[in-house]
Amino acid sequence: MRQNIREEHVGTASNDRRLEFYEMMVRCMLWEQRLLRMIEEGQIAGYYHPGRGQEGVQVGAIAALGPKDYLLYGHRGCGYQIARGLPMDQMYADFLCHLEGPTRGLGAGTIHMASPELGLLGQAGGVGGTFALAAGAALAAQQRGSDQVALCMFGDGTSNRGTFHEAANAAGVWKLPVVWLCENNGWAVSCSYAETTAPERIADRAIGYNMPGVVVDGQDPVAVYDAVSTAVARARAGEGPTLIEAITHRLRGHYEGDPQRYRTKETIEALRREQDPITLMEQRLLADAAADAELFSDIRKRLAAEVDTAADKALAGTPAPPERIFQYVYSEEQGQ
Amino acid sequence: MRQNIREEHVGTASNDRRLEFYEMMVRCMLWEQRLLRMIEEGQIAGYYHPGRGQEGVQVGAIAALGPKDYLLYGHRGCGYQIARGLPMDQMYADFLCHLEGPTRGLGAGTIHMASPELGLLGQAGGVGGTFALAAGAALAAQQRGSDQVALCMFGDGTSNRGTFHEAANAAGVWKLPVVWLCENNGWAVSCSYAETTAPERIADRAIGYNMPGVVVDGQDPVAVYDAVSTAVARARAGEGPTLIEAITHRLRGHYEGDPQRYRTKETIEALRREQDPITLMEQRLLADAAADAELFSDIRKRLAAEVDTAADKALAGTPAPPERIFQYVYSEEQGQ
Amino acid sequence: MSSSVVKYNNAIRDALAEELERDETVFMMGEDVGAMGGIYGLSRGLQERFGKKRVFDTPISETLIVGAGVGAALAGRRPVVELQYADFVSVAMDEIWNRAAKWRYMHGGRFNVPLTILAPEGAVGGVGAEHSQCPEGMFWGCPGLHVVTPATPADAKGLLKSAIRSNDPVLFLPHKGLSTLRGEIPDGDHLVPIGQANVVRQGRDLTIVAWSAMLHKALQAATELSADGIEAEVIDPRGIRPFDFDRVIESVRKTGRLVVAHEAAVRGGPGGEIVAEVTQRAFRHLKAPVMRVGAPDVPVPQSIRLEKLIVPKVVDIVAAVRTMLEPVN
Amino acid sequence: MSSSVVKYNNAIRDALAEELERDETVFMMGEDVGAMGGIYGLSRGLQERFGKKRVFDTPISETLIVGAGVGAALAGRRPVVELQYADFVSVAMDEIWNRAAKWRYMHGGRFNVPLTILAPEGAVGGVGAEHSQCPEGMFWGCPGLHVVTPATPADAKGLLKSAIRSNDPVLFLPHKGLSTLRGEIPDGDHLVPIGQANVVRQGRDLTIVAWSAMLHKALQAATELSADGIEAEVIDPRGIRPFDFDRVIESVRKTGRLVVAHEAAVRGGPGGEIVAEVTQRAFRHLKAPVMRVGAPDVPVPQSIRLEKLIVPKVVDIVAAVRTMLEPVN
Ligand SMILES: Cc1ncc(C[n+]2csc(CCOP(=O)(O)OP(=O)(O)O)c2C)c(N)n1
Ligand SMILES: Cc1ncc(C[n+]2csc(CCOP(=O)(O)OP(=O)(O)O)c2C)c(N)n1
Ligand SMILES: [Mg+2]
Ligand SMILES: [Mg+2]
Repeated sequence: MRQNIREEHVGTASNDRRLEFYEMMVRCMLWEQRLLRMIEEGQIAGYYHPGRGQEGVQVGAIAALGPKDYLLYGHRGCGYQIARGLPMDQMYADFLCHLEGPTRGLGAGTIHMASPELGLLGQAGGVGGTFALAAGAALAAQQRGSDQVALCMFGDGTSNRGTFHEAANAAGVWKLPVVWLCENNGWAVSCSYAETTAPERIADRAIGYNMPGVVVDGQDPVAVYDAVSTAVARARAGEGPTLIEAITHRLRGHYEGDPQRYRTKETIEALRREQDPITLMEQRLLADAAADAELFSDIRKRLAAEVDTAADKALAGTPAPPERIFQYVYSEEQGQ
Repeated sequence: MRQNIREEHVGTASNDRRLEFYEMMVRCMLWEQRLLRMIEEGQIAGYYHPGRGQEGVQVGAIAALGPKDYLLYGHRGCGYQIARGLPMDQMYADFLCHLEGPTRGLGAGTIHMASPELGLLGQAGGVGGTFALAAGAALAAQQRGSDQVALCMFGDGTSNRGTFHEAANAAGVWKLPVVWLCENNGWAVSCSYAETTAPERIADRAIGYNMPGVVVDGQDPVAVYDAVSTAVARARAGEGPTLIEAITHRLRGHYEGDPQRYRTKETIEALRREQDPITLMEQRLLADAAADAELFSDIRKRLAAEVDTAADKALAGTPAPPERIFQYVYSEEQGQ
Repeated sequence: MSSSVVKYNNAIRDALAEELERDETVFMMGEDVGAMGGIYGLSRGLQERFGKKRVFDTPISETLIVGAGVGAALAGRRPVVELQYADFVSVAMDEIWNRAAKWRYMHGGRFNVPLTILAPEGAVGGVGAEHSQCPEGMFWGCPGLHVVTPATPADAKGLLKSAIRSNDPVLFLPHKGLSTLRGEIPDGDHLVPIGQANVVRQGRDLTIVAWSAMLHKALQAATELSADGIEAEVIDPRGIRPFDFDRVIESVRKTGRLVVAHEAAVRGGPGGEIVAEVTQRAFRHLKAPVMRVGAPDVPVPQSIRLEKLIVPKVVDIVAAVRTMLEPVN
Repeated sequence: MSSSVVKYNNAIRDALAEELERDETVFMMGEDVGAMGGIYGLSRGLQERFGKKRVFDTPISETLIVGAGVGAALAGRRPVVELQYADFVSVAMDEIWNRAAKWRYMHGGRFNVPLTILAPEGAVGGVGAEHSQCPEGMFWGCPGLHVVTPATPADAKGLLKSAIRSNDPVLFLPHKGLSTLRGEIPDGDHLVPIGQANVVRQGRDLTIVAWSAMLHKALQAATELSADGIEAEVIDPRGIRPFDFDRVIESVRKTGRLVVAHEAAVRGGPGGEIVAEVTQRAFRHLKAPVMRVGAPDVPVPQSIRLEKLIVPKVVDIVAAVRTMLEPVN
């Protein structure tokens, strides 16, 4: 056993909570499904990095945050923002480059959806660009004496950026209220974990920053929720950061359209069969007789309608006018 | 006990070897002493970072290298280059900005003494700039199938640069023949280890890169020699990198002239009394009756003369002419 | 001499393959350059052909990629390293600016640094402010480095081969928008020297300096202007360091007018240096101030519609020329 | 209005102290800025006065220093972060260029980024190629950022206070060579707006634009020239983003001649953009091409003797002016 690393096992939660997580995961999945249709229909340009398969981490983790906490999300789909409560129509609007989106028409692909109200601080196009920002937000919270926490989510490949080291070390020294949550899906584009990442587990890096390292099953939102809740509580109590590694799986390509030549069809199919967090949750709920197929189908229908409404609303929005190009560069629109 | 970390204890070595180390440490110390006089006399500009107190690490480590190995040295004094065999007069020449120095008159302060023959690859003015270079040199060795090893030396403060993380991770994944040797003197300029560096020990970071971590007494060149030799042997055998942390002490200021307000005079005096690697070696040799005061004094006299000769030779050298400004920018002196 | 028609990206791949074949000290590394062949396919098939020791993936560690390239170069190899997007030069800026470019100078010329940094640039397809930039201008003031921006398949191949053989570090910036452009390439060992401008079109009325994707727009503008009897000389400097000022100034002395067109923003873009030097050296020959065509002073907007509005177009060059030729009132 | 004579570095310290006092969201961090007060003493005594929560040391982690500054700014603070040498902008280039400067734009203006990056620049005392640079030119093309280079104690204080109060990120580059320069500073809340040029000396024969340490050499050159009846107008732009082109062009329209002098290298230095824009907008008024005075196209040599040779001097400015005024043959 590696010292300093704790393995979280399948968490326990009330049926209501599990159904909540289920519903939120389905919402994320359906939202993405509709988005992929827009991409297929040519309504959206740029790259999209589908989140299918990682809803468990995203939903479980974000449920552990309080309303004033900060979130620096990853690039793997849009479960983060949905789980945090960003209106789904506004999110579509961003992809459509409509003024109603958080970027006010600048567009997504690389997602830059921010909301001061929701503590969504945005995203960097260079992966790993948010580590230091998360440390900084946590520092601000600490200085204010608030009990806010910053949750920073990132991929396994991204953990090899030097920015992680610098931010994690500072967080360790200053006991910053930050939770580092790695979504380890075993791949960075076409590169496998083993070929690019030295330690047996990302959580092995925690001791190097004097923080606890935790490994958790990312396909179970309850387990993730528990692990993140513990870390958030530590952070709020002034005990400093935690590094959590959630083992998860990406069920689609790195970007939508990725031919995935680096892994076999069989592997992908097996993952989809065995590692879909939504299916897994359905199985658990069924096994515990906490739900039945009809309930699942009702939920899906209801959420599909929700998603369609959001899409329709967004599609009817206003494309950004050319002036948008020149707006928001400076706080006082000083030109040169 | 931290897993994966081994503590090296005082090493054993023949009396001859110990006297060799002693002699080399004295050489480094006397060389620096003479340099400090040149600084005092205004013959040299720029900052110098005295190495006094860290001769044990530098001498012990570099003795463990073979003639074809690579060395990326630190900024703490000039023990590295002396121990590696760079002629002492050439080193003075560099500080004097004379053409006979390795930089051909460009000057030291930040030291850029390189020698392809000695495997001295030079130094970056931005500390931590050499981590990736060491990995690259080791990669070259590995590609060639040679058994060369790259030794990269750096301070504790420098280990907090992101460049360390990126290079160490790649070295771990690729099993590069590189030895990371941290000279932990407990300070980064005015900042103490505890205030800026999160882990209990730098060696705690090793597991995060899937390499062994070793802590060693840096005031004993024999212990350092043993630890580095083991790591070099591993690297040559294709077993990959090692992270060694040598606990050492800086007996002078960060730079020559540093008023050291950040630590008390008493602390400094106690360190000088108790932690001088040269005194410690003398004590050990005396205790084992392997030498006597007369021998020490003879060695010192001989080396002082050697150093003076080197200084005189350098002082009589040729100041770089203005043309030097334009030379060596490109391999084919293409101007623009 | 026989020649073949090759696509721009394939020309890059061919150059890599030929140099990997030719010199066993050449190797290539970068994120996803191995089995995947690079996110823009520049190294497709090369790992299969040359093995994992010669062409391989790295972690997402840009400072390592460039820095280890420098280290390997110092230790006798001839590395080609890829940054997935030219924008990421900022991530490895210290390694490019202070390691690769200055190492030789600072260390008394004891080493060469035969490193090629390959990094696709340009605003294409709505990939946003951090994946669309043309950063060559940042390296105007970077002594020790060469900066190369090929506009055609032949130049992409010939310049890359020269870059790999150069004993100095080269920042090689192909344009993402040119990847499928076809062009003739002489068969055999096709080399194009670094720093030599190419007078792509002769003309008497004005000179247009443009490179990379912009060259093609300049040529189209020249064709349009020609219909009105305005004959533009179009010069491709093929990069900015070293810059072939002599060739450009020779042309400007003849035409008396210069337009510099690039994809980067005008403000602080690579054109400023060209204007300053040319104006200095050919002032008496200039009938009008040098005009610059480039993007506005904003980050690249991600919206593909807005992106298209900021990337300079043929009409912008034509308009600049017409303004320039207007009689002064 | 009463005033006091203050040293440049003390003016910076006073600005920091006043803003720390005035606004509790202001804090300062960087390597050795705490107990030591910074390696150039800019924060000396501030930790003692304001406590470790307001003024504190960081690890040697430049991407963290700038990046956490951005994060704290997004989360409602007003950070001042110090890089020990301006050269280290290359270490944190991605954080400056892509985080600090672009965050607001990319995220739809939902946030301000009230961050000040303090980083002393300039070649002084033989500290070599990586501790001597004047990097402002790298940020000409960096929309979203302000870049400020104070030449006097009054400007150092007034501009830094404005920088800290600005809701946009500011790169504040004091010059190491000016640290003990004394100058009058108006008492009280002395603010100097960012981006407003200062006509330091009036003149009719030519205009000299110079900033930071170079301003003082320009003024000395102007005095020397004045002895020969040549009256130079000397303008300090006080920084390069935003750049007060209107003021400079107004002057050039009057004098017909411009010399741009800076410490950075001419090739690829910050002057190119100024020449290009001024030449464009004042071409018909220019009696001669704009001359640039700056360092040669090499890294800064560490030898203090050689360093002195590359740093532009008063005589270089005087010589440029005389060349410019020579009758054309
Ligand atoms: C600094 C930087 N380097 C490279 C990229 C290109 N890139 C985008 S996502 C990605 C892979 C990230 O892998 P991981 O962190 O494991 O996240 P995952 O995609 O698996 O969710 C890469 C290489 C980038 N955006 N930024
Ligand atoms: C990138 C970078 N940041 C900061 C500095 C300034 N600096 C030079 S040495 C030093 C302290 C290094 O501390 P450590 O690594 O512990 O080595 P020591 O000086 O104790 O030997 C600092 C901050 C630098 N040269 N480069
Ligand atoms: Mg991954
Ligand atoms: Mg130290």
